[in-house]
Amino acid sequence: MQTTYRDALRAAHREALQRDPRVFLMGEDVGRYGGSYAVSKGLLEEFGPDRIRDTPLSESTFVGAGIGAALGGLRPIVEVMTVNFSLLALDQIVNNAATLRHMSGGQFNVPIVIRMATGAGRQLAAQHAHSFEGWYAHIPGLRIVAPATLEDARGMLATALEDPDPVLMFEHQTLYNMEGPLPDEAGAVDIDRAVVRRIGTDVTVITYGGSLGKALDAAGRLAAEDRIAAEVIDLRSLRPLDTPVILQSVAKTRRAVVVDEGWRSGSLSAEISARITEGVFYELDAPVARVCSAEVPIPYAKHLEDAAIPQVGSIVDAVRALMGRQA
Amino acid sequence: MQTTYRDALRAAHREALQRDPRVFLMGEDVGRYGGSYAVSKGLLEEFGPDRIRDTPLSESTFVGAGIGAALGGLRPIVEVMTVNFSLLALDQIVNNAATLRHMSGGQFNVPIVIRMATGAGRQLAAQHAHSFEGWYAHIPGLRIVAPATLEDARGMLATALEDPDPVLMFEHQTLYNMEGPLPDEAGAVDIDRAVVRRIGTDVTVITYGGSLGKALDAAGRLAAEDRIAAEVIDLRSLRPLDTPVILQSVAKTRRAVVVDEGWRSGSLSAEISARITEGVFYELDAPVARVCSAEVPIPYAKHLEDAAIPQVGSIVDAVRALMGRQA
Amino acid sequence: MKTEPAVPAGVSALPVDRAHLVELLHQMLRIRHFEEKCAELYSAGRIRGFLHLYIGEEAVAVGALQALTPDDAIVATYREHGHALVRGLAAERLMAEMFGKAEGCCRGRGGSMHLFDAATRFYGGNAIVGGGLPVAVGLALADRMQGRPRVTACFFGDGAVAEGEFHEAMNLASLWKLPVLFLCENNLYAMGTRIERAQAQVDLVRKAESYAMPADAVDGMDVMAVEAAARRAAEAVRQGSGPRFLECRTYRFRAHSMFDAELYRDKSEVEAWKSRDPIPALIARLTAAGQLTDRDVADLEAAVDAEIAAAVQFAERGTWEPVEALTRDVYSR
Amino acid sequence: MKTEPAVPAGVSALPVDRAHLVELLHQMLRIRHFEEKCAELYSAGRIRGFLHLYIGEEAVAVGALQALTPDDAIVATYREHGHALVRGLAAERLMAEMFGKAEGCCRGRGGSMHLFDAATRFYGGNAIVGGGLPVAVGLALADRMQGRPRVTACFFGDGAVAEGEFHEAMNLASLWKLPVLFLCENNLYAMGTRIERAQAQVDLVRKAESYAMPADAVDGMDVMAVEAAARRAAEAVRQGSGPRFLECRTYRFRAHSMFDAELYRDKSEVEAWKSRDPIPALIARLTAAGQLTDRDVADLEAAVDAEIAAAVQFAERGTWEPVEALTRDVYSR
Ligand SMILES: Cc1ncc(C[n+]2csc(CCOP(=O)(O)OP(=O)(O)O)c2C)c(N)n1
Ligand SMILES: Cc1ncc(C[n+]2csc(CCOP(=O)(O)OP(=O)(O)O)c2C)c(N)n1
Ligand SMILES: [Mg+2]
Ligand SMILES: [Mg+2]
Repeated sequence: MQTTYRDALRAAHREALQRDPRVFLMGEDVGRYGGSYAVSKGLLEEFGPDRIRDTPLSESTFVGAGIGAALGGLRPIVEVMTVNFSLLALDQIVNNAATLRHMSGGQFNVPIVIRMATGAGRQLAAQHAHSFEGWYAHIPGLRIVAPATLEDARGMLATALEDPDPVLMFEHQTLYNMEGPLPDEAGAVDIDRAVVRRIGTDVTVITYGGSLGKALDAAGRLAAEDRIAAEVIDLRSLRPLDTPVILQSVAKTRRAVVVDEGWRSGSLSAEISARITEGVFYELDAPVARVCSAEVPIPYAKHLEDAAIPQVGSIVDAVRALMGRQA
Repeated sequence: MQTTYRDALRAAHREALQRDPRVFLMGEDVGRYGGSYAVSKGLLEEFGPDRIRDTPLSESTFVGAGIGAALGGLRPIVEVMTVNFSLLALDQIVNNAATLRHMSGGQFNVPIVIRMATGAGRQLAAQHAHSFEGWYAHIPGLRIVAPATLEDARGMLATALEDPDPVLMFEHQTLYNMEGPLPDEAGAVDIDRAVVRRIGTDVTVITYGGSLGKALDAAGRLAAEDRIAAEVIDLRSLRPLDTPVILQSVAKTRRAVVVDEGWRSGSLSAEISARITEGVFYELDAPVARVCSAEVPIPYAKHLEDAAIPQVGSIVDAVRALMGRQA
Repeated sequence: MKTEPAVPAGVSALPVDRAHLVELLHQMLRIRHFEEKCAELYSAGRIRGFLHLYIGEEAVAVGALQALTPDDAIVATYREHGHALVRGLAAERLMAEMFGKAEGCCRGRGGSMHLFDAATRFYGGNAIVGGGLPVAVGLALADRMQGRPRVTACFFGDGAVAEGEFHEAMNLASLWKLPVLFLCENNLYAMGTRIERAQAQVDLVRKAESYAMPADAVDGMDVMAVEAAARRAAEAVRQGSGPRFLECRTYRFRAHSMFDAELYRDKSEVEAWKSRDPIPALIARLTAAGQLTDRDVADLEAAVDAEIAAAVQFAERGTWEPVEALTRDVYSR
Repeated sequence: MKTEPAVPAGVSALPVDRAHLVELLHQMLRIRHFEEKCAELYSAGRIRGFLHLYIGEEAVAVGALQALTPDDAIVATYREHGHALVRGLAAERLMAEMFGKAEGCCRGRGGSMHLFDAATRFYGGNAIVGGGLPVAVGLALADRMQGRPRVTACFFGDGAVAEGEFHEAMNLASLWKLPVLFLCENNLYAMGTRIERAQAQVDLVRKAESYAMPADAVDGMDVMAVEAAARRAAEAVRQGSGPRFLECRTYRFRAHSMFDAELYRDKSEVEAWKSRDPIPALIARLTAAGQLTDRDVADLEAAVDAEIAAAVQFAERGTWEPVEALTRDVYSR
């Protein structure tokens, strides 16, 4: 079956809503508008306003209400339009969702799924284009996932909903229109393992979400133009990180490049670099390299936005530099 | 002159208020209550309610109002009681303070100073004891400082107020009562350089804020018990990081331990580890080690809180392990 | 005292039986004595961190909680010992929690500000001002969507009313007609900030109009009045007519927390409010009606003190959670 | 149309001179034609990102901005082309910004949603709903503390009223009696969410009572009425009596942004509102009064179109900021 990332997400929602009466979707414009990225289009008509709930513009409260509803026995899916707006709900996510289980000595857990769009690439500028999923990955008590493929768009939601703890799901803005084949029987997938998306021997490229496609394209170019065999890892889960898969690959290739749309300083790629160094220092032939966003609020103009975030070219360059090849 | 960190901060406020009529202080309970950590005690009486402004409980708005006041020509000092509550103001800090200059193409800058308490150690549990300064250090457009000494408590504010861009200043909760001598002529200090607080040759311990004292104590123990000469760097500025000072030291000692009260995954220490690896990989005798907080919301009970955050003992152990000594 | 609370006329004339009134007194005494002991234990270093006493405000929790059934839920603040005790969280588990012991209701993870109890649907113990309101709205949403005729009682202070979350949560609850009983404990201060310096509109009941939410105010120093008003409001909520807002006008007799020098208010104001202490007031009323003797009071106090002494002993004898268990209960699996 | 806005009687009878009324018409036409051109250029791929058109709402910005002096400040939303144009930001610099050119008012950094102009005290261009309100309060605080008799005009939508920042900012401005003019552009929808599905209390003027703030509503399709109401409110603010809230009842004729399929409203509703289009309304009024001829209108439109054509040409001819300059203006030094 040919489908899109958006449609795969929608299919996942439909299935979840059909299967479990405790599941409902809530957020700004998920209903009548059809979802700001059209993920939930048609769901209001199918499931009615009780289960597809348009909320007022009140990020902190509808996320907090999702937390309360989860405590009350439901399985809320809360859509926050973009991660940029989720800063308004951060108190609820960090001080309540992530801490309640621990603070209550294990009495209460919060089975909520919070979905949001993230990332740049559509010229939406500095209040709509940032990538804070790496930030969220710093918080104990949260589980962070980033579907980068149609299979994961289709399959991660079900597993996230089964999880007894809060799961944040980040959908890169540029992926919604991604098209491709998906097996008819595609269903739930795990949400904790990293996956090798391309096998290679010379260097490991580690990434996730919106940058996976760029990393794979770069690997293709490196193979064709430089005879460099890059292994590409899709992290899928940003918290917990699947460190063994990363270390195993880097122990083999002895070189690693981390690609991440967060700003370089304090990015998730820093954590991955640190773990690689801690884990396989003596196997490394070169320091871990990073391809991240420039340290600038994402600008509007296309050429500046392109220059600000990782691109196929900058990944290729980074790998070449790491392999001691000329740029 | 014998003084405390709290009194040094207060002296810095008094001086700033006396010297520049554009400076004012605003926040919850900074006035009549005297400041939740008593930093501003007496300032209301001296400077009046126009310049020492008690605000309602509205973090987002009084921080945002500080941003507006800065745009309007004032030099606000905004006190947010603790970094935990600053999550409620994060939208204003990240989406406005940090971006306005860039989004406006350089037309507007935001000369605001936002101060907050951070860190654990006083049994305040999971909603009052976290350390998000490393998180803030991820944001381009912000400058992040962490005074760890009396000199810096006395001197950083003046320099921060002179800065044309937003400066966030993090005061570790356990430092306010720190006592010691301060020269009478102590005044403004730079806010961008890291400083070597103890010279050593065997290993570099890199830290800041509330962990500096622990790192120095650990260095003392290592010298006495293990004849290990640890060099201790106080970062002082978390954004920008003073990378040259770090690299110079590690190039000399060939070993580094980063100590940071943030949770290990995605901590500032990850960034420092990554930079060291990137910068002096071939000089390193061992992978960079990290001593961070355990991945748990800070618990209330003393023994659990102590176990959750870096301690002299855990720093000593990490250095010993790095040096191949028995723990 | 400038802000003498308005007492809705007639409320205290409700016919209630002696046993019930004595029980109200008993509950207020439990809170009062429990917290006096806490203050002592804090000075002795047995309790640490932040400790916020409810002394003076007991009539609010005791009165309001009468309106709830065991199925109802409670969301409270960091000043919640009283609510937890009245709700049925055993004093010994509460005290052990404040000692940081493994036998505490939260295994020593939460402390004074974060009491939780699944058995009595006590959802904390929230120390972010305003942070509990959205959670209460969600609990009520779950009840509504699952067809359970329950009420969620959400306590918060006058200070919280200035927070954005108050506005958002009041609006959402009213918009969706959710069964939340919003109970504002207006003790006139948020730490050292008096309500006039925090609110452009100090009549908090009027704020409910912004959300088309029925609202009322009650003398929070009169436990019978609070009970009556809370029952009226809770019944309306339970019947599905949407949320209600009830402002309970009260006063905190002690400092905000154990660190507060109380620079911001006059002793005379405190003294004036103490003359309206809800405990002696109820005693006087029952005594005057011939329903209570000095002996009865002494018996109640003795029972309360015995309960508290046992709680302290339980806490003292409690064990420390092993350090190896530090990261348990961060994730469920 | 169910929600025919209430027009305060008598307002439109204000004596205003012809030249001024023609200028109001001119400004509305500038916005209308400018944005029609933007829509075209968006389809052609010259403008990218999000583009929010103000078409239908022109009377609000044009009327309200008459009340401001050059010293006053403006804080607006992502739907702010009209406000920027009327305020005096040159159409060519605005258009160049939307093209992402170095000659744009923000050197191509901001785009449609983030227009800024220091010269006219235009503080954005904020794309976080509600995010501008606290900033406006702070600008007013700076004026107040520096003794400048200025007004800060803060525009925001009906959707923003549900955000916590609205509540906090309204309270703080009123508490401190700051010179803010809060201008709510109530176009009945926040994206696809109609006000009845977002607000428990749809009469937004009543919300101002929560902050003891004087408030008024005006027909936002009548530019003269908006001007009159804004002048009254701005004068009160300027005189130091504290902030005011003015609800302008209007309607957006176009989709929320260029991505919106408008599933959430009926064409008939849109058509009904279009019959109250503020531009033909003003033309009809002036024509009926013998103050405007078809020729006058044609002349105005020609002037406007020439201005816009020049702006487009300027933008087309603009240059790209060099990529090396990517990180300039993150810090001042
Ligand atoms: C968001 C947030 N800001 C600030 C604080 C610090 N703080 C704790 S209690 C308090 C006062 C709250 O006052 P009120 O809501 O009236 O409750 P009361 O303490 O009077 O019961 C403040 C400012 C906090 N805990 N959370
Ligand atoms: C905090 C936040 N949440 C959500 C959005 C997405 N969004 C952009 S405009 C909009 C609707 C705003 O409606 P309103 O305030 O009425 O203004 P209008 O667009 O009608 O002019 C939404 C939901 C946003 N930009 N910011
Ligand atoms: Mg209070
Ligand atoms: Mg609107």
